[in-house]
Amino acid sequence: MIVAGIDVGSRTTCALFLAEGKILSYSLIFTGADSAATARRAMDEALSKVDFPGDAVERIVATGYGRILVPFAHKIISEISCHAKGAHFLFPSVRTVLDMGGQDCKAIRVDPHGNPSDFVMNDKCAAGTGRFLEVMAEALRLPLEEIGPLSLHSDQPITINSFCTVFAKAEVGLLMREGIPKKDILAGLHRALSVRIFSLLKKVGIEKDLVITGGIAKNIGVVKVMEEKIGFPALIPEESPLVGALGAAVVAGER
Amino acid sequence: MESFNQFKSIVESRHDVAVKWKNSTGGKVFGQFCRYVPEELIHAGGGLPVFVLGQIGEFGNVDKFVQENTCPYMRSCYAAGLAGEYDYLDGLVVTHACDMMSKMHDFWRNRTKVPSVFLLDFPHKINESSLIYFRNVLDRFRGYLEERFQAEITDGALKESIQIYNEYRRLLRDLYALRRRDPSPISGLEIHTVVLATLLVRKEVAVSLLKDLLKEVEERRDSRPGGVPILVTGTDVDNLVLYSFLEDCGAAIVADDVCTGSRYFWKPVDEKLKPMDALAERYLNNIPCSRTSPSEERYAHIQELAREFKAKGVIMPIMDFCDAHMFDAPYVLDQLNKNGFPTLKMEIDYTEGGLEQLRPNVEAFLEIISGEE
Amino acid sequence: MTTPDLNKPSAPGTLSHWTEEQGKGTLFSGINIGTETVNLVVMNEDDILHAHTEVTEEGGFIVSQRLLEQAKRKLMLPAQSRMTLAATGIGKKTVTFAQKQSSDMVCHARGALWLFPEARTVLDIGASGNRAMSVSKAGKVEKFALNSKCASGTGSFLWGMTKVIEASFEEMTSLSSGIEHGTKISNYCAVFAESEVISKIHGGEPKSRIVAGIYDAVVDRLMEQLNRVGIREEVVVTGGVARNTGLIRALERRIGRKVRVPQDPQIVGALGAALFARVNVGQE
Amino acid sequence: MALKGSSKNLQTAMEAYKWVKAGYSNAHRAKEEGRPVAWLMFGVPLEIIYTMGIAPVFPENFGALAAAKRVGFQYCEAAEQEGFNKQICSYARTVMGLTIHPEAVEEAPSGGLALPDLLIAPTMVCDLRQKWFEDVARRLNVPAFFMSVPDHDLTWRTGRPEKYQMDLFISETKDLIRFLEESLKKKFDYDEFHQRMRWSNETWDTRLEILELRKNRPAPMASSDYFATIYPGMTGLGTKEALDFYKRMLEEVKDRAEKKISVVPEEKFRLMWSGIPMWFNLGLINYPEQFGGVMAIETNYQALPRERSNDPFEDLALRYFHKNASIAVDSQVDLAMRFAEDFFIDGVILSYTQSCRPFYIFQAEARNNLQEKMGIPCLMLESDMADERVYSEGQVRTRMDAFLEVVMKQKGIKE
Repeated sequence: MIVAGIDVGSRTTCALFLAEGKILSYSLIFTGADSAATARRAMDEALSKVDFPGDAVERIVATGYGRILVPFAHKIISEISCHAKGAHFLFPSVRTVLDMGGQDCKAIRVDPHGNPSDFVMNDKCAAGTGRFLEVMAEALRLPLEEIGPLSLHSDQPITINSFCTVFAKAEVGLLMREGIPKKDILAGLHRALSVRIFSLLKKVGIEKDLVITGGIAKNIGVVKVMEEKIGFPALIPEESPLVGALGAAVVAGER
Repeated sequence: MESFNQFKSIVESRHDVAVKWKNSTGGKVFGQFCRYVPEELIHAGGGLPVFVLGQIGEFGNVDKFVQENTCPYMRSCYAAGLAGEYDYLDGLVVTHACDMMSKMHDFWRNRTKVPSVFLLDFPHKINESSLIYFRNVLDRFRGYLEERFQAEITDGALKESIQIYNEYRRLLRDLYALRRRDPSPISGLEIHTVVLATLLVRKEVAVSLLKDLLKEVEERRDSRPGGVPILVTGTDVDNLVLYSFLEDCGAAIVADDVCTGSRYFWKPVDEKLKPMDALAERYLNNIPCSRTSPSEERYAHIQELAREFKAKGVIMPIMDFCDAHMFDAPYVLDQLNKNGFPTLKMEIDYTEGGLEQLRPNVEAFLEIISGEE
Repeated sequence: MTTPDLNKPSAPGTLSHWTEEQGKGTLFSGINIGTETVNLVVMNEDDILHAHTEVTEEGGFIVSQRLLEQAKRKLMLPAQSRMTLAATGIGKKTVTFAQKQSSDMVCHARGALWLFPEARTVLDIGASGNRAMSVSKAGKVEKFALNSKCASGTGSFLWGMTKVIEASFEEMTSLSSGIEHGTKISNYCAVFAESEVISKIHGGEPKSRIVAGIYDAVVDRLMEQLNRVGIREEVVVTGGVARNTGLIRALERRIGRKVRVPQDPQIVGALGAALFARVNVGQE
Repeated sequence: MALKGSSKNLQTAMEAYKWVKAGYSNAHRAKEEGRPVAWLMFGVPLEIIYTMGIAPVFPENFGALAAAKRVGFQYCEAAEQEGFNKQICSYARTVMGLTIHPEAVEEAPSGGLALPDLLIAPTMVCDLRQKWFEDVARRLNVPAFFMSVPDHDLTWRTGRPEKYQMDLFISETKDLIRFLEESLKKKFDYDEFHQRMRWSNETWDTRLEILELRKNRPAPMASSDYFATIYPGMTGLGTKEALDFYKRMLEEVKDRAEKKISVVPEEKFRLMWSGIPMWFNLGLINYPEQFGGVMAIETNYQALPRERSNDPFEDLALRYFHKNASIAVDSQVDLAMRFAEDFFIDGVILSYTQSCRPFYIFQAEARNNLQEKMGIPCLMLESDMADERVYSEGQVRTRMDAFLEVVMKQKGIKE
């Protein structure tokens, strides 16, 4: 049975086909103004990579903040369930999922069947989200993908206690004026961020294995600090941006 | 500065100081958050009352047990309790000084190793029936302590403790008086280091240390660095970070109206009354904090202090989520401004980064009131 | 409104007049080290001779030296010529060789008053802080109010929005013109407000109404400060954000009176510093 | 789930708004006719107020009303611009905003608050209420009376309060009467007072019966009905009208329970609401209904069984000290767990108001206990009771959906 999952996020949309526990194809495009159209486009792109027609897809499950706007979905599910399912599909041993997205950060406790049993999300303030690091990368005039590796070279991280993204940015500006090396500033920023994320994790309880998904999962700097804090290595899927859609597809395949 | 360094080291190694005292004397240590605890009773029973302090920016894993929209100072203290830093306490006396503090009774009782927690209710209104009530509360408190000490607290011992505490209060007021001199022989940060240290030792120790200090300060040649004279009034400040920050910005803290400062020792206990009545009377009528009605006396007191110590301005730290002080602030600041005291409100979140964000504001404020234009 | 146009090199007349008598005159300079931009102003007793704005991440020490050299070259001054310097801004302490330092709030008041002697209320919209000041004729800051620790409604809030809306200040202004009721932006957090705007754009909300809504949000925050000092004629707005005419119009609508904006609002802080250097030299 | 009002099931719930209207217009009429008007914080013995012929006004309720009418946040903004911190109770900010800008009264819902001749508040629930009335007293230049009451966090564990605690409450209550007699130049009518005490106790018992009926499955009424019908109980205690209202409500609930008339066609799961609702979005309470879930019970404002005394003053004291009056962390956690059990709850929504602390600080521990000891899924929902600017639709929706999925999975519900 061929099933599809589609994740309409605030920035990117991902469509993915699944059959007999195998990913057949997927697409990853930017979310446009019209969520329905974007979803349709993502589906078509994923279809263009396979040799079966659209109506061969038996069930479609939508997730992501634009999920309610996907007209052709048979069912809609929240991101939390989908991230749990997706992570469980990739790593059956997962018990805790940390999704560090651009706009929010979720910590999810997962039962042995990949169902979420508890979750917490950050609120109201962007500290502890991927956006925090994007803004800091801007302030440091560095490409986002470079900040992770660079921070690893720091041997004397600066303490940054401003959580507010805007003030932290100002703090960074001042540090640069004082001629502090960027690697040390970054190491400080990653620590500041991981403090926030760690307290989120502790609310649901950290149980082995921990899977980290979302944009920040690509930032080796943050991941290293997190692993220091939790005391064991985290699992990071190659397909990080697909996990949501993958989870949706898994749900579509159930029963 | 021989004896000053002693105060400093007490603050820095406060846990060791308490534990060492406990091991050497076999006495009992009681923690408290607030100055509404009639310590004389603990002291008379041979115990050591110490203030439970938080650690700026340290919140451990407290988020799992207390929401983030609550007093960061109480959360930091509780984090320390959860981490076992206060396991040496034989008891914790929680006053209903503010909502958050009274809630700490159940939190500490349920999740820390502190063997006993006593909730000491403190009336929100100063009047006759409140006094009678509080007098009864003190009887219960005395009973609780006697049970912990397994011994009676005699009126004689209580009288002695009251005398020691009163002498201690006198000495601190003498010390504060030195801040009126220009140039002052002691800095605001030093004074608050001293006060904080005396919250962590038996008061007879504090008394002898204070006597030495006063002598030494009198003989000081080097006058302390000057600065723009300001008064600090507002929420509880249980650490030196704020004071050193302010003086680093160019302020000279000449006086304060905070719970761990002048409010703590300002008024003596009347030694002519019966000891228990005297305690009830003193603690209920000592300089109130903002959650107590009526407030007029407090408002007047703040301006009196500002005048007496020749402050050029008033800085008001308001801890995040501190309801009573937050609500007070607009009126208090307005009154001070009307009476010729420029004011600066600082919203503090109990992190150093939070303070640094305010540096430009503080520096601007000091520059303006210094009249250097 | 008439303020010295600082983009034009100062009139040759002034300059030559000055160089003739260079023996006597001393120059006063002020440098404002912000988080992203650095501003330098050089003046003599009564004129601004040179002003420069630069976006740079350079260390405060280096950049101020470089800009001063540059200024001297431009003004055709001998390298050793005397020039007192006052530093302000978040990085003022990094300019270790500056004779004077002054907080940028006071500098903005000082600068605004020099440009507009009638100014009684000065509103500085900084990158991470707004300040409203009421100033006396003598240039003394009598009352002032600062934004709370949340950065919502500050300069960087608006800069961030220009990226999200993909429109310059000018385009934002023309977009919002004539819009009565903007879209309500409910998020305080400058960063979440951005994502709120993104999703509003996705939701098909017209940009014109969104921009108007952004202005309302900023003005709401600004009013918190303005009300606390009380608004007195005339009102001067400083800081780079003041170049956003749409915001200024929205502010004027709210307070029901016109406000004055300098030609180059971003240099007012540096100007105030230069004036501070002058004052203090005068005293010495 | 854009902001909207709730849908109700009871006739009495739909009529309840008339009570609110009447309450406010009565106060305005009193003002015109020169009868005394008092602003009250909840906890003041209303039997005394009504006996003295005072028209009561409840600022806290106005905070909720203004929010429900979707104008509250504007008053909050006004207060913030006066220097009141955003972290301050949004009820207080709403009322301060209106107090600072009396001209805004024209558009205010129900004509706003009739200006007071007196302010009365007990020093219970939170510190802020006292500071709030101190400030109002200064701005409007009217006398404020604070009832100094013992910390009830102390007494709930021991059950019956000690004598010295009773004494403080009683002496303060008598002080209040003296204060009213002097300021209104009017004798206190003890016979009427006793009559009103009888009514209020009967009202209390009637509410208890209703509470008992809510254990029925399917639930005869939902939290949307409850929150709509608390007004008479909180503001009319000691009046015949309030008593009659709850008698009618009781009949209605009884009838639905007997006929097994349910809130949703097929009741699949039952939820509990902890915390003051978001008055600007009561519709949120109905949200689970589309999935077959009912908000079956809530922990706030409940009248619970308590000890009685024939002496009215002692009786008032006992009511004040009764277990659920305590907002101690343990008593709140205890209540949440008891209710979860007694009302067959499958999931708990702990909705907390960022601008209120004492009322909510127990919720993190409630969550820990409900989940760890009873295996009941919990959702912490951060928003505000009256300041809708804090509400973020996207955030709340994501959390609600995910939470309902968790609950249904645990119950093995296939949709």
